[in-house]
Amino acid sequence: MDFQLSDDHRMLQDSLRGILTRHTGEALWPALVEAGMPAALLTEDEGGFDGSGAAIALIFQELGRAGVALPLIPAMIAAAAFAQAGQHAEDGAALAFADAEPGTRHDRGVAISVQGDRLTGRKTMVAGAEGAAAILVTTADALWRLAPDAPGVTIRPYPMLDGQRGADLILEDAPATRLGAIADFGGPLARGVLAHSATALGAITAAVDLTLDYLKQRRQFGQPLIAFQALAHRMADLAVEVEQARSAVTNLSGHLDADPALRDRHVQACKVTVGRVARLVAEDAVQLHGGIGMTEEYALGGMIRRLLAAETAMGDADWHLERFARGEPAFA
Amino acid sequence: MDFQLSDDHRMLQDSLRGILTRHTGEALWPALVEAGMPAALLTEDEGGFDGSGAAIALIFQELGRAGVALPLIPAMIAAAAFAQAGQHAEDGAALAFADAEPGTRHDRGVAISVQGDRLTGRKTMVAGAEGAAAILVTTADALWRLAPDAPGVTIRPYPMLDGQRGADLILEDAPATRLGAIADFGGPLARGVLAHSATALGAITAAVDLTLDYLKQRRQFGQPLIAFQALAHRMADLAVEVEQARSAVTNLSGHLDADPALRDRHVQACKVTVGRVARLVAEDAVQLHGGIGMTEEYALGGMIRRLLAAETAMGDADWHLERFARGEPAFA
Amino acid sequence: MDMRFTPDELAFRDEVRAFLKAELDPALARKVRLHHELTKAEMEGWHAKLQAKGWLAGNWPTEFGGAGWTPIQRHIFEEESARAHAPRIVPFGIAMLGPVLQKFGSKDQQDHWLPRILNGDDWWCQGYSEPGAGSDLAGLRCAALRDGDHYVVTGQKTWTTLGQHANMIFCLVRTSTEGKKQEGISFLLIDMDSPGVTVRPIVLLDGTAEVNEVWFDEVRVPVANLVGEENQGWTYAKYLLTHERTNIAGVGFATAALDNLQRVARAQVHRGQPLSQDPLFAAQLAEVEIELMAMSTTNLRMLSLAAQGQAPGIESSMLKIKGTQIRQRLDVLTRRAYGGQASALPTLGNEGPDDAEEALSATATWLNNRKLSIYGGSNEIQRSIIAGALAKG
Amino acid sequence: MDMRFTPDELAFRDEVRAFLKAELDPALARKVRLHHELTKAEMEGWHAKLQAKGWLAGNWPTEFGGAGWTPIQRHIFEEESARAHAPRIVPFGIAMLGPVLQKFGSKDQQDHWLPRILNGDDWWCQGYSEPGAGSDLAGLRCAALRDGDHYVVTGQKTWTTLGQHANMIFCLVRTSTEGKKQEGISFLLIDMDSPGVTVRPIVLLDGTAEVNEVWFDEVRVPVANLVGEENQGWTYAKYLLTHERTNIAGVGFATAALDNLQRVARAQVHRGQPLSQDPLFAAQLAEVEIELMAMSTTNLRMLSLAAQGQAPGIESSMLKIKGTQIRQRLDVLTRRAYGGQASALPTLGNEGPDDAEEALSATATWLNNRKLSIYGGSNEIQRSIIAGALAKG
Repeated sequence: MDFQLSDDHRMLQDSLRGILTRHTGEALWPALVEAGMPAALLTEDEGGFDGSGAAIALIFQELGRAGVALPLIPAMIAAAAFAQAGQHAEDGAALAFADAEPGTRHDRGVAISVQGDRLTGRKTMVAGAEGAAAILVTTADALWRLAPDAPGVTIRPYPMLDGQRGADLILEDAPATRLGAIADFGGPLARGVLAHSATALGAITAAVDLTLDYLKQRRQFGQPLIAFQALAHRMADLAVEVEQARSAVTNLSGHLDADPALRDRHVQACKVTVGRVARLVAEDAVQLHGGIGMTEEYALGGMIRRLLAAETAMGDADWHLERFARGEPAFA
Repeated sequence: MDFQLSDDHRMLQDSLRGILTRHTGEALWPALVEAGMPAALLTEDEGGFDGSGAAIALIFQELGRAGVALPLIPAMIAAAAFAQAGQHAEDGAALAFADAEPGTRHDRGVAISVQGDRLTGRKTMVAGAEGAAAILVTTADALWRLAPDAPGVTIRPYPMLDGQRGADLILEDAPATRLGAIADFGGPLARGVLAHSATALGAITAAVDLTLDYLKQRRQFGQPLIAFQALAHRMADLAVEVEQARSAVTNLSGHLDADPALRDRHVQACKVTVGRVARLVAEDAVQLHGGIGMTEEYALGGMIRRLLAAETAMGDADWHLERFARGEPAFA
Repeated sequence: MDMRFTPDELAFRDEVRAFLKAELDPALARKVRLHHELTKAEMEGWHAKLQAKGWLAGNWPTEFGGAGWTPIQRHIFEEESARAHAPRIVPFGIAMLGPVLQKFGSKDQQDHWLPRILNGDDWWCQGYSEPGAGSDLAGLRCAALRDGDHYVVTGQKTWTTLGQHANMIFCLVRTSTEGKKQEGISFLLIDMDSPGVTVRPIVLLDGTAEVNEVWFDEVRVPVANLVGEENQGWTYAKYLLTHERTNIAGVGFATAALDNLQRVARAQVHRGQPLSQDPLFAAQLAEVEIELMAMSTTNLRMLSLAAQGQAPGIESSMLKIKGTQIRQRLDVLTRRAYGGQASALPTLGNEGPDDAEEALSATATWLNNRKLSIYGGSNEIQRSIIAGALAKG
Repeated sequence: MDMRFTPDELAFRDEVRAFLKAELDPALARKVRLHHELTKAEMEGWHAKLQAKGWLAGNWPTEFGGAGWTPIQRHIFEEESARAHAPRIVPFGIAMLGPVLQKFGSKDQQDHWLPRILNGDDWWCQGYSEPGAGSDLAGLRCAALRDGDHYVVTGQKTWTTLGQHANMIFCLVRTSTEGKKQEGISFLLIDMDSPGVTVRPIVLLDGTAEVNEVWFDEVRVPVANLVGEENQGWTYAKYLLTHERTNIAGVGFATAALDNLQRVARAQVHRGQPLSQDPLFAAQLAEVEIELMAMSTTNLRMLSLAAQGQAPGIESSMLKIKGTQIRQRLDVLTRRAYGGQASALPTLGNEGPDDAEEALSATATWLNNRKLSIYGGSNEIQRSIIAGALAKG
């Protein structure tokens, strides 16, 4: 048993941290590409050079901690799914993933229906839909490849909670290519859950650290806030829960290649644990800060919004808990 | 809207408090009878003189607070059910109520079955079964009157958590008299739930008060424990929850005679709220006391055991929550 | 004991319902339901309708132009208004300053300011909190120095709700630095059009700008605007905090939020059925409904005590804690019911996803309602108040 | 990163399983599973079997007769033992005193006492807590006054687990009242057969008497029984508390309790189906199982750090809190699964309801396991330790 990063992964982490310190805004993406970042999320078969659970976990933890809003996760899922179906995307092509639907927490096939090889209905919160070369679309039980410029496709973009651009995807008898049953793509989808969870874990640690700093610096009634036992004990409880979230991410990253039934239990456990902790941290971080934590100009706000977004991405804690309790697969 | 006790009920309360201060052990029961206590639990039609929700709530709150272990609740339920069925019990006769069954949380008809007018199977936790003149028995959907000395009836007594004597009731083709469908006896059964909940509320307030006293008197690290903010805030949270439990009991006592659907929602809400608070108080009271709270010779122990017993009597919080959520009646 | 409303109370409830049905514009109610920001004109319009009916100041005695309602009547009005999604009465003049002036103001102050609150001539806001003070309200530093017939006020206030609409602000200011910090505080009425007053909105997480920072730079305030005695402001502030809180539990708001959540849960689909029939979600809904059933009665029990003239003690702190827990829990469940749709930024303007306005308002409400457990004395402060009373009692 | 056990570790696990299968009497395992009190002979018998295999002191270096296991091996042994319902190794000699003597004891002390722990000649208990001190361990008052070659000990200890079986007790005693209260404490080994020692059992809520009060009335203890230096006992006590906690999370016990709960839930009936299929109960079960999956890995991560020689810091406090939360939650759910049957008094002897032994043990376990969050530093103390480290870090 070994929980240490490999030398390669430690180098990747160092390089990523360096980039995130030095670059922001427009300059960030080219720097990440140059350091091989998107390619590190994919296996050699998929056109990358790593794609392991450990790599995905460490990359998205760093990005989540830094609050980077780039549609890397949908691109990774789509690239992996396309590759599995033998439909490799072009190198560097922007890809999107349309999964959530209006009118349901996270059931699939509620707002979208299939006739032959044509899709009709709506998908929502499609990150990176604008400018994507291809979109991976879920329906009730299948995965599809959709060209954004195909007839019957309308994209309505808007900003999302996590700072990315999202869109509603409106399909009217739009032609698409069926890649296979959802149940056969548990691998790429599990990596998506891992990436969302690691992103959340990064935001969790950032929010907890910021809160701790605040409690140490801010004084009330003549003492730093951390000297108030009720607040100190809440920080202690948060620290305990952060370790739970970290272990849940570790478990999933270590079981990406396990037997699908075991992998899926870790997918579900990860969403349940990280989702629960994300919400707890979002609530407590604001509460422990007081009013300042609710203001747009303070750094906490973005973290809170990212935590809320991560809580529901690819199904919220309760949605996965129910499937875990019923012994159902994570993706079907 | 008026939450005050009536003058009669205030007198009843004063008299009860006086008796509980002056009498203990063997002397308590005759004193309670002399003050009209069991009769106050029944309506005039049932052979008593009150039987209102307010009377039941106040009496059992006082008894619960004082930790009195007498099988008054089963006697009250049975007397009311017998009266409703036109089968009045003799004045002063000891009556028991056999409801819980082994092998289930609180479903009825799991361990007991009916053939014609004969019952076969087991009931458990039957308080006051020894020496009862008659026993009210539930099956899957009916209420029955059983003579303890009827053929096929075996009583196996043992002490219960709340200090009363209970028994397993083992029936082998035992003859009994069917009183009617459970669904038609929601009134007597709702009064039973109110009595159990008020008993629990009495134990809850006693345990919280004892804990508060302890925190005020006990010193550690040079200060009384109540000066430690984390403990003080937990006491505050308990105080908030005690008010919730009190209101749930108030709601049920004020809706005993309401439309059955509304009454049943308050039955369920009362069990859910009081059950939740009872468990919280049981856990926190021990924790805030530390080791002393776990010892048999300290007063808290009996309260904790009564709280545990009250939590499950006539169905626990989750059992009732599920029925509330499904919009099902409390008794059917 | 009798848990029923009296015939008079029932008649009053019917009258409130009829009034709301007749006078509340559905488009306005919709904005309230979706937690959209109201314009100043919309709020003033609603106040005017209430004042025309004589209901704007339900909590004021009739001698001051109020309705002189009992606590139960106020509760009925507040609950019915919330369930109908009527705009909330802006509290600063009616609920806060009014009672203070009635109790501690001079005859001149009462005669001048109270009618102007009712007829809408003044829009008041509250200058209590200061940056860096947080829950330590008495640590305030905004200074008022006497200079002849004026105080000269210099300092900063923050979290001033709706201050951008106000022409008047009631402030706690420091008039003395001697003795305990509570002892040098005065209660001052300041014209916001005075030279030296600056207002800057604070944008919150949900994109709204309902709170403000207010700066005072040597602002001259007539001594006639001092309420009560100099250095006694802390007493008036405490009076305000403990006596004007009948609606602190927010039962009406919680009930409206529960109604809304139940509607959403019936509409959302889960495993081909309404989400409301999912056993887990239904149980979570039931839990919060049951909590609300109990708190609603706790609230009525407290009101009933108040109606008998018993002063509220720690009850308002207990209601604040439980009330915010319930409302914030409802916010969590509502967001959860919407699933992915609640992940759009709630400040969208026109570019949002079709039909997603309600889902977005769920997220906006979650974000905005975090304030409930922070402002007006955070829940931690409320716990300390309760524990302090328990430790003494 | 690799979450798999190494081939060596897997082989060790198989060996442990084989040993447990061969050596653990099913009747004894049943008593352990039902949380019945074991006799002294039963505990000693299990120790003897382990010692015969060389496994009694897995945590001791081989030079002292221990097995010299890695932290991962110890974890495997503890988890497998718990899941098989083997008796727990009584910790006072093996896990607590042994490491202190190995680190701070004299050669004579090591040579004399360590073999006697392994071969069962001595049964040790712990004299730390005192009445009235609670979590303020350093406030202890039990006094040891030097008189020639002896200390004369007078005072009282409490919560002495299994002290009724012990012939030896290691105590923290006060040898000086100067300086900080931590500075005048010494670590003393006392023969319980000495004149002046009295032991009285404390009956707990579940009817067991596993803890005791111990009085010392001018008990004479040879100075040779002082461990390390006079007035340095606090250092040794802290060493003991922070270094001997590999099993503090209780993953094995929690896993065994979860196994048991799942079995019960499959057997109990709800709406004509197994309770395990009730959506609400299944969800609660799933929640605690998921918590345990995460904590189990937290535990392994910490062990992995320890295996690399990194000293445990606040990790043991975090594991204590989460571990007790999970175990106490399992106790709640197990009682709940039994419903009414769990309302009999768990100290029944022969007169209990037929077949109810398991339900009774659920209640007994609930009552007994309240201690988990109290002893060894209450969860509140653990939170203060964590928060203290966070505040400094």
